Amino acid sequence: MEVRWDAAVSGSRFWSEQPPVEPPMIAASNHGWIDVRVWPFGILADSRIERPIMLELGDGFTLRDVINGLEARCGAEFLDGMLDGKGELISHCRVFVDGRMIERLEQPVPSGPQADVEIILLVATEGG
Amino acid sequence: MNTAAPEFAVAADDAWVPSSCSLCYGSCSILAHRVDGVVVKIEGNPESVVGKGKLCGKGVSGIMTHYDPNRLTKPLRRTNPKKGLGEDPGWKEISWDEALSELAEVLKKVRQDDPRKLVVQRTTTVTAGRTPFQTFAAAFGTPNFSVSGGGQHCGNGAHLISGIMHASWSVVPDFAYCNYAMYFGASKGHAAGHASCSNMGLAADARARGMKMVVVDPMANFAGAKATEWVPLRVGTDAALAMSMANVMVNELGMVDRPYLQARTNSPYLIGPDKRYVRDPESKKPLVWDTAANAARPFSEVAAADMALEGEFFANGVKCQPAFMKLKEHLLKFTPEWGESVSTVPAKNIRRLACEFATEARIGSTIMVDGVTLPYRPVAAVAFRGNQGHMNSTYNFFAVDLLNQLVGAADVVGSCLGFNPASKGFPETGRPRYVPTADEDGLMVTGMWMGYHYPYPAAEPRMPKNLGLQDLFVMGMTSPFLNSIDQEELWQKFEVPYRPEVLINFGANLMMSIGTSEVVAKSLERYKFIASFDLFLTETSQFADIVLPDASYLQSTDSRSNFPFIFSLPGGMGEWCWPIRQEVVPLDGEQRRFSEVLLDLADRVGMRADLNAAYNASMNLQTPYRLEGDNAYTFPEICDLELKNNFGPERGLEWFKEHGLIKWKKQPEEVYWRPFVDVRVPVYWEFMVSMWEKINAICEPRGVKIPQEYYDPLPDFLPCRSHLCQKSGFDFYAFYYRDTIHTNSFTMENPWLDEAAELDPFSYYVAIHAEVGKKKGLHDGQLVWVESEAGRKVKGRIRLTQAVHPEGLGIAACAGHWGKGMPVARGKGVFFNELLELDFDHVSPNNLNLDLCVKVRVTPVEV
Amino acid sequence: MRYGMVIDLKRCIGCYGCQLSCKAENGTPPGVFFARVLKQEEGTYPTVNMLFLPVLCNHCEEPACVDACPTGASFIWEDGTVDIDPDQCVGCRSCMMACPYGNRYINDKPQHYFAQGQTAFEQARTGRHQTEVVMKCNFCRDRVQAGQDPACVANCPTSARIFGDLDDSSSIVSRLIKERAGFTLHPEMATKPCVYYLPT
Amino acid sequence: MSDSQAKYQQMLIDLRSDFRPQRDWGEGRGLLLVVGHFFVGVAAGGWLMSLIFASSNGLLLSYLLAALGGVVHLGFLGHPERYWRMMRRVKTSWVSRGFVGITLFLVGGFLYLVPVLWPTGLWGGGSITAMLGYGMAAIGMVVMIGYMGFVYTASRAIPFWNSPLHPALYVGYALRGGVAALLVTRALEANLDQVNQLLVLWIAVTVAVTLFYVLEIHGALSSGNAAARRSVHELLAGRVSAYFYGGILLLGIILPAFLVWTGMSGPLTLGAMALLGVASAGGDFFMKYATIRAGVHLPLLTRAGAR
Repeated sequence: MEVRWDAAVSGSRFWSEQPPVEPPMIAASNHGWIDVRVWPFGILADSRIERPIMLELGDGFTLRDVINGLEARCGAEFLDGMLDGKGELISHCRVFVDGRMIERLEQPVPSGPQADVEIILLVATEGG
Repeated sequence: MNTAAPEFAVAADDAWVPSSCSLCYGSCSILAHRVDGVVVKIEGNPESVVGKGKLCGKGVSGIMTHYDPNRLTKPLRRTNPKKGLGEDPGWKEISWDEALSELAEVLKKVRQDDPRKLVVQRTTTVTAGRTPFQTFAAAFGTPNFSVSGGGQHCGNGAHLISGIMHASWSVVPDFAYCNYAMYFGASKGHAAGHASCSNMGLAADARARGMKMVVVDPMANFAGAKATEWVPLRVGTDAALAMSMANVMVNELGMVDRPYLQARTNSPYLIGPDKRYVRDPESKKPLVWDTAANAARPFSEVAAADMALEGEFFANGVKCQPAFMKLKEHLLKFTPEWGESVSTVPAKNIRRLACEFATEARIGSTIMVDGVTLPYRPVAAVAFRGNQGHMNSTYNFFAVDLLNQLVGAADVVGSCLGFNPASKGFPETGRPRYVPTADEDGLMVTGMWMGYHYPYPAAEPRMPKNLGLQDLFVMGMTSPFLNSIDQEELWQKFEVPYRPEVLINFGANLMMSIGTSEVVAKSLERYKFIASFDLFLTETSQFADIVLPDASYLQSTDSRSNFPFIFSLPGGMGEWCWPIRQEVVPLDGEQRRFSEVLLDLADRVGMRADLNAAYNASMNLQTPYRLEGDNAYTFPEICDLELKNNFGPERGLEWFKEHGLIKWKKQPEEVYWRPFVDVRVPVYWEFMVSMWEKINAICEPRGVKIPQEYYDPLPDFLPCRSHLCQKSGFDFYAFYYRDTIHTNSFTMENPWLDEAAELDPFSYYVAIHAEVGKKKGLHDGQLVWVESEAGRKVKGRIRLTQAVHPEGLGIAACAGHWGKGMPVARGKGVFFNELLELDFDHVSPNNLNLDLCVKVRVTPVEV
Repeated sequence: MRYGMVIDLKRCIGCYGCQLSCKAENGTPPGVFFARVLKQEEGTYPTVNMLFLPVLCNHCEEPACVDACPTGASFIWEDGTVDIDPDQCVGCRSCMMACPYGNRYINDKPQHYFAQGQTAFEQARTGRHQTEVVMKCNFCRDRVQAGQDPACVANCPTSARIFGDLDDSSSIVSRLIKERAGFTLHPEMATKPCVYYLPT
Repeated sequence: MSDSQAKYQQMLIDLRSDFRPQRDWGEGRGLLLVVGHFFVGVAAGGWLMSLIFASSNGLLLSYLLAALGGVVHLGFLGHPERYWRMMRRVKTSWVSRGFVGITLFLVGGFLYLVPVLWPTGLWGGGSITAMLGYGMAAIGMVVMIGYMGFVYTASRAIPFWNSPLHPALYVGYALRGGVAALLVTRALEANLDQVNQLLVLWIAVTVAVTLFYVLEIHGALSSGNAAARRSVHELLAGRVSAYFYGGILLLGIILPAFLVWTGMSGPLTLGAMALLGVASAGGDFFMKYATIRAGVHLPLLTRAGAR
C-alpha cells in the first residue's frame, strides 16, 4: 500500500500566513530623487571612507542600484565581502533600509524622501 | 488592609529567583533560593520546558562553583613578558580602568592596521556568550571567531549535517512517539548534550513506554548502559556499519519510503556521468525523469509520484540515472560481511538491525496529533559527538542520517527530529519566526543557525582571508588552524595576507580542550597580546597578558540564555519556551559581567555605532526596538529591547524578571514541519563535486593535496589515522567521551562534582576490556602510561571492565588539570587531548573536525 | 501512615542528580552522603548492562540502628521516618555498626569543601549540623511537612524516584511495588526496609 | 585540619572499594573503644576470679581496671558530656545494658571493696551497704562479661561480627582476662599458692577461647557472605594479619603456653608468672583489636563487578 507521502497533509496554509506584527509599512514616495545615506559597519567601515556615504538615487530604487552606487564611489574591492561569485548578496551580509531587512538585490526599496541604508557583515562562523 | 511601608516590611530576604543554569550549554531553567543574600539551593524551574523542574547533577551543584574561593575577583596584569608552559606570569592586580584602557589601545591599533588580526574565542559552555561575542567580532570587523575545543572536537560534523538534513543544530529521537531509536556515538538523554536534562526525562519515559534503544558505541557506560541492545564496534567505524545497514535495506529488503524520496529528497534528480545534475538548459533547474510524460523535465514541473527513482535514461544528450539509482548501486559494495570486517559487528547482527529498523519504520503509515494527520515513522537513527569525531567525520554522520532518509523518518512523528527547526514565533508577535526554505535547486536551507554563515548552500571556495581557512574549506566551521602546528606553513601557502596578533578569550581553556598542550602553547605564544575573561586562572590564562574576572551566572542578566530554539530547547511536541537569566546575588569583588565589559570596550575603541548595528542585525530587532546610532545602551537595556521586540511592549526585562520565562503551545505543523514545507533534503550531495574542484584548484598548485574521496556525493567509510597504525604493541584505539558529571574541563574544580567523579567507576579512569587487560598483566587501579605513536604520553589508572570493545580504551571528559589556579581540579582524571596531534593531516579534509581517536600503547608506570 | 520510596532502576541513568540535590538541600559535609549512587556492571561482553543503584536510608520498619542506639537519639517518627535528634546523640557510632546499608555517617570530617574554609553556603547550611554526632537522611522532613517531595525525588530528571505512603494500598508507590515486583536490598537482614527498587 | 582531611580522603577510597572497611571503631579515637573493651573485659573476669580465689588485691586491681575502662570509653565518645543518656535504652540496646552494668559494678564494687581494704572504714564488711555493694558488683560483673559479645552480634553492618558465636567468645576472653589478672596480682604479692590450679584453669579457658575463635573464623568462611570472608582475609592475610599472628597467637597463646609448660614441669618464677599474665592479657587486647579492625561493611551491590 503505497501511501503518497504528502497525502497526509495538503493545501495547509500554516506556513504561508503572514506574521501578525509587521514593522510599519512605509508609503512609497514619489519625489523623483531620493538622497540615500549608506552606513557601512564593521569590516566594511573602512576608516578611509567617511560615514555615511551620500548617494542620490531615483524613485523606486533597488538594492542593486545602491550597490552600483557604492562601487562607483568606493571602488570594487569595497564590495568584496558583500557579494558572492554570482553577484548575489552572501548570506551573512545583512542590509537594512530604515530598519527593515532587505534580502534580494532586485527588490524595490520602499522609502520616504530620505533613506538610511545600513550594511553589515556578520562574519563569525560558529561551532560547538 | 494597609501593607507596611517598604522600609518597615523587614521581611527576611527569602526569594526563589527564576533564572538559567550555566554549568553546561544546556542552560536549563533554574529556581535559585536566596536566603539573607546567600544562594542556598538551586532547583529546576517546574514552569519551564527546559528541564521541566529538574536538574542533572551539575545543575544543582552550581552553588559550589559560584562560591569557589579560587574565583578571580580582580583584573590581573602579567609582569613576566616571557610566555611558555612552565612560565610564571607574575600576576599583578590592576584596576578595571587600567586593564580596559590598555586593551582598548591595543584594539584600536589593530583595528586601524587590520581588524582581522583580532581573534575572538569563546567557550561553548556559556550559551549566552554567543551573541555578545559574535556581534563584538562583527562590529570590530574580524571574521576570526572560534569556539575553541568545544567546537573543534564536537560538531563540525554533527551540526553541519544536522543543518543540511534537518535544518537544526542537532538531532534527537521524537521520544514521545519513537519505538526504535538507534544511537551512534551519542547519549541523547543519558549523559550530556543539548537539552540533556529535558531529554533525560523524555528518554526515560520512552524507555518505560517500551521504546527499543539500540546503542552503537565502543563503550556502554551511558546510553549503552541503559540500551535494550548494546552494539559494540571498533572505534571510528560508524559509517561502515550504517552503510552496510543501508545496503541491506535498499538492496536486500527493498524497504524504502519511495513517496518520501520522490517528494522530499533529491533522489529523483538525474545525475550525469560527471556526477552532477543534468540541468534544463533554459531554467537551469535539475531535471527528473517524468514517467507519465516519459521525458526529462525540470523537477518543479513534475508531480512527485511520477518521478523515476531507478532506471537509466537519456537527457540533454547524456546518459543519466536518478540520484537514488546512483545510491542504490553505490551501496552494493557495502556488504554486511565487509561491514563486519571493518566494524567487528557480526554480519548477521547488521542484517537483523537493518531489518528491525526498516520494519519498525512502518513506511506509509500516518497518525493523528492534535487533530492533524501526519506521516508516522517511529524510528530514529541519531548520532552526535562520538560518531563524527574522526577523519571520516562528514560521512560517519551522513551515513547514519541516510538510514532515516531511506525510510522517510525525518522530522515527522516518532522519527529523527532536528531540534525545533521551524517556529511561527510567539502568537501575538509572530517572532522569532523562522522556517526552512528551498534554494533554486529545491534543496533545503535552514531557517535559523548558530553562526551567520549557513551550512547549505555552502559559500564559494576562494583564496582564504580567514585564519581558520573556512572560506577555502567551506564545509568547515571551527578550525584547527588557529592552533595547529602547521598553521604558519598553510597561511604562507595560501597567501593569507596577515597574521593573528591579539586574542580575546572568553572562558575557553584551549590548552586542554584542543590537542597536545605543547602545540597549543606555541600557537598562544605567537600572539602579541591576549586578554582572557575567566572565572579561574586556567592553564590557558597563564598565557594571557590581562585576565578579567568574570561574574558567575548567578550574577548575570541575559535575555537569550537559551537562544536559539535549535540549540537546547527540547524537540518534539509540547511548548515553546523563552527563559532568561537574571541576577540572584550582586557582584562581589571587582567581578564584572562579560556582556557589559564588551560594551565598555566598544565605547573605548570607538565602535559603538558598529556594535549597535551588529546587535540590530543579529537580533533581528525591528523598529521601534532597534538600537539607534552610537547610543551607549547598557546590556540590560539591550535585553529589554530584544524581549519587547519578540514579545510585545509590555513584556520587557522587568516582566521577564518577574515571570522568568514565557511559553506558548507548539503546533504539530511546527514540530513535524516536513510535510508542510516544500523543501528537499540532499540524499545525493551533488554540490560536493564542484566544491572539490574549486578547493583543489586552489590547494593542489600550492602543494596541499585534497583527497577527492572526501568530497564524493555519496558517503563512504574512510579510515582514521589510528586505523592505519600497524606498530606492534599499539593495540588500543583510545577515544574520549563526555561524562554526565563533568562539563569539558570546567567542573572538575567544583568539589561536589569532583567528589562524585572520584566515586564513579569510570570518570577519572582509563577503561579497557577486562580480559584484554588481564592478558597484558594489568590489574584494576594500576597506574599506566597511555602513549601514542608520536610519543605523546598521559598517565592514568586502569579500570578493567566488560563494558568496552576489546580494542577500545575509553577516557572520560577533558580532565587532568595541572595548573595551580584550580586546586580542586588539579591532578584529577586523565588529560586525553595530550594524545591528539594537531595538524591538517589529522583533521577531516572536508569539515576540518579533529580526528579524536588515537592508536595507543599501554605500559605500567614503574612506581 | 508509613512513608516509603520506590526507585525505578529502568529509568535511573546514574546522573548523580539525587546525590547532589540532597547535598545542596542538606548541606552535608565532605564524605557524608544522605543519598548516593552506586554503579556496577552486569553480564559479560558483549551482553553488558550497567546497574545504577541510587541508595539512601531505607527508613526500616524494624530499624537495627534505633535498637542499637543507647541514648534514644535515633528514633522513628509516627509516619515511619527514622531520624536522629543530634542533641541526644553521644557519638558512640553503634548505629553505624547496626545499619546493614551503611547509610549513617559520623560528622567528623572537615566542615568545608575548599581548603580556604567555609563558603557562604556552608556557613548557612553545613554549619547547622552538630559535629561529632551521627547524621542521616530523614526523607527531607521539612519539605515533606510542607507538602513537597524530598529533594532527591523532586529533582530526579527521569522521575525514577517516587515517594508516598506504603500503608495506603492505592498509593502510586504501593501499586508500583505490586505491579513491578518491587524488591528491597538485603531483605535477609530483617529490618523491613521501606525503599523498594523496581527491576530494570 | 589534615587529620579530618585525611579521614575524608580515606572515606572516598573506602567508598570506591567493593568491601568498605569499618574504621569508626578501632581507628583514631576508635582505638580508645578497643582499649575500653579490653579493660572492662579483664576487670570483669578479674573480679570473678578474685572472688573465687579470695584475692582482695585482685579485687582492687579489677576495680581500677574497670574504672579506667569506663573513663577510656567516655574518651571515645563524640559527646562524653552526654554519657548519662546512655542508660535510656536498656530495653533494646546492648551498649546501654553494658553501660548500666559498668555503672552498677563501679558503684557496687566501691561499696563492697572499701570495708575489705579498710575494715575500720565507714561501714563494716558485713554491713548492709557492703552486702548491697557485693550484690550490685556481682550483677554488674555478669553484665560486663556478657554484654560485649552481643554488641557485636547486633552489628548487622559487619557480617564478620554478626555471628551468634561472639557472645561466647567474649565471655571466654573475659574469664581468660580474669585469670591473667589474678596471675599478675599473685605475682605482685609474691604468693605462689594455688598456682597450679590457676595454670590449669588458664589452659582450660584458653583452649575454650581458641576453639571458639577457630569456630568463629570457620563460620565466617563458610557463611557464603563475601564480606565475612573478606574480613577473615584481612585477619589472616590482610591489613590486620600482623596483630593476629603477632598479637593473638604469639603473645596471647604461644608465649604464655610456653611459660605454663615450664611452670607445670618445674618451679614457676614470679617473673614468669607475671609475664604469663601480661602476655595473655595482651593477647586478649589484640584479639579484640584485630576483630574490630578486620570488620568489613556488608556490600550493597550483591555481586562484585568484573574487578
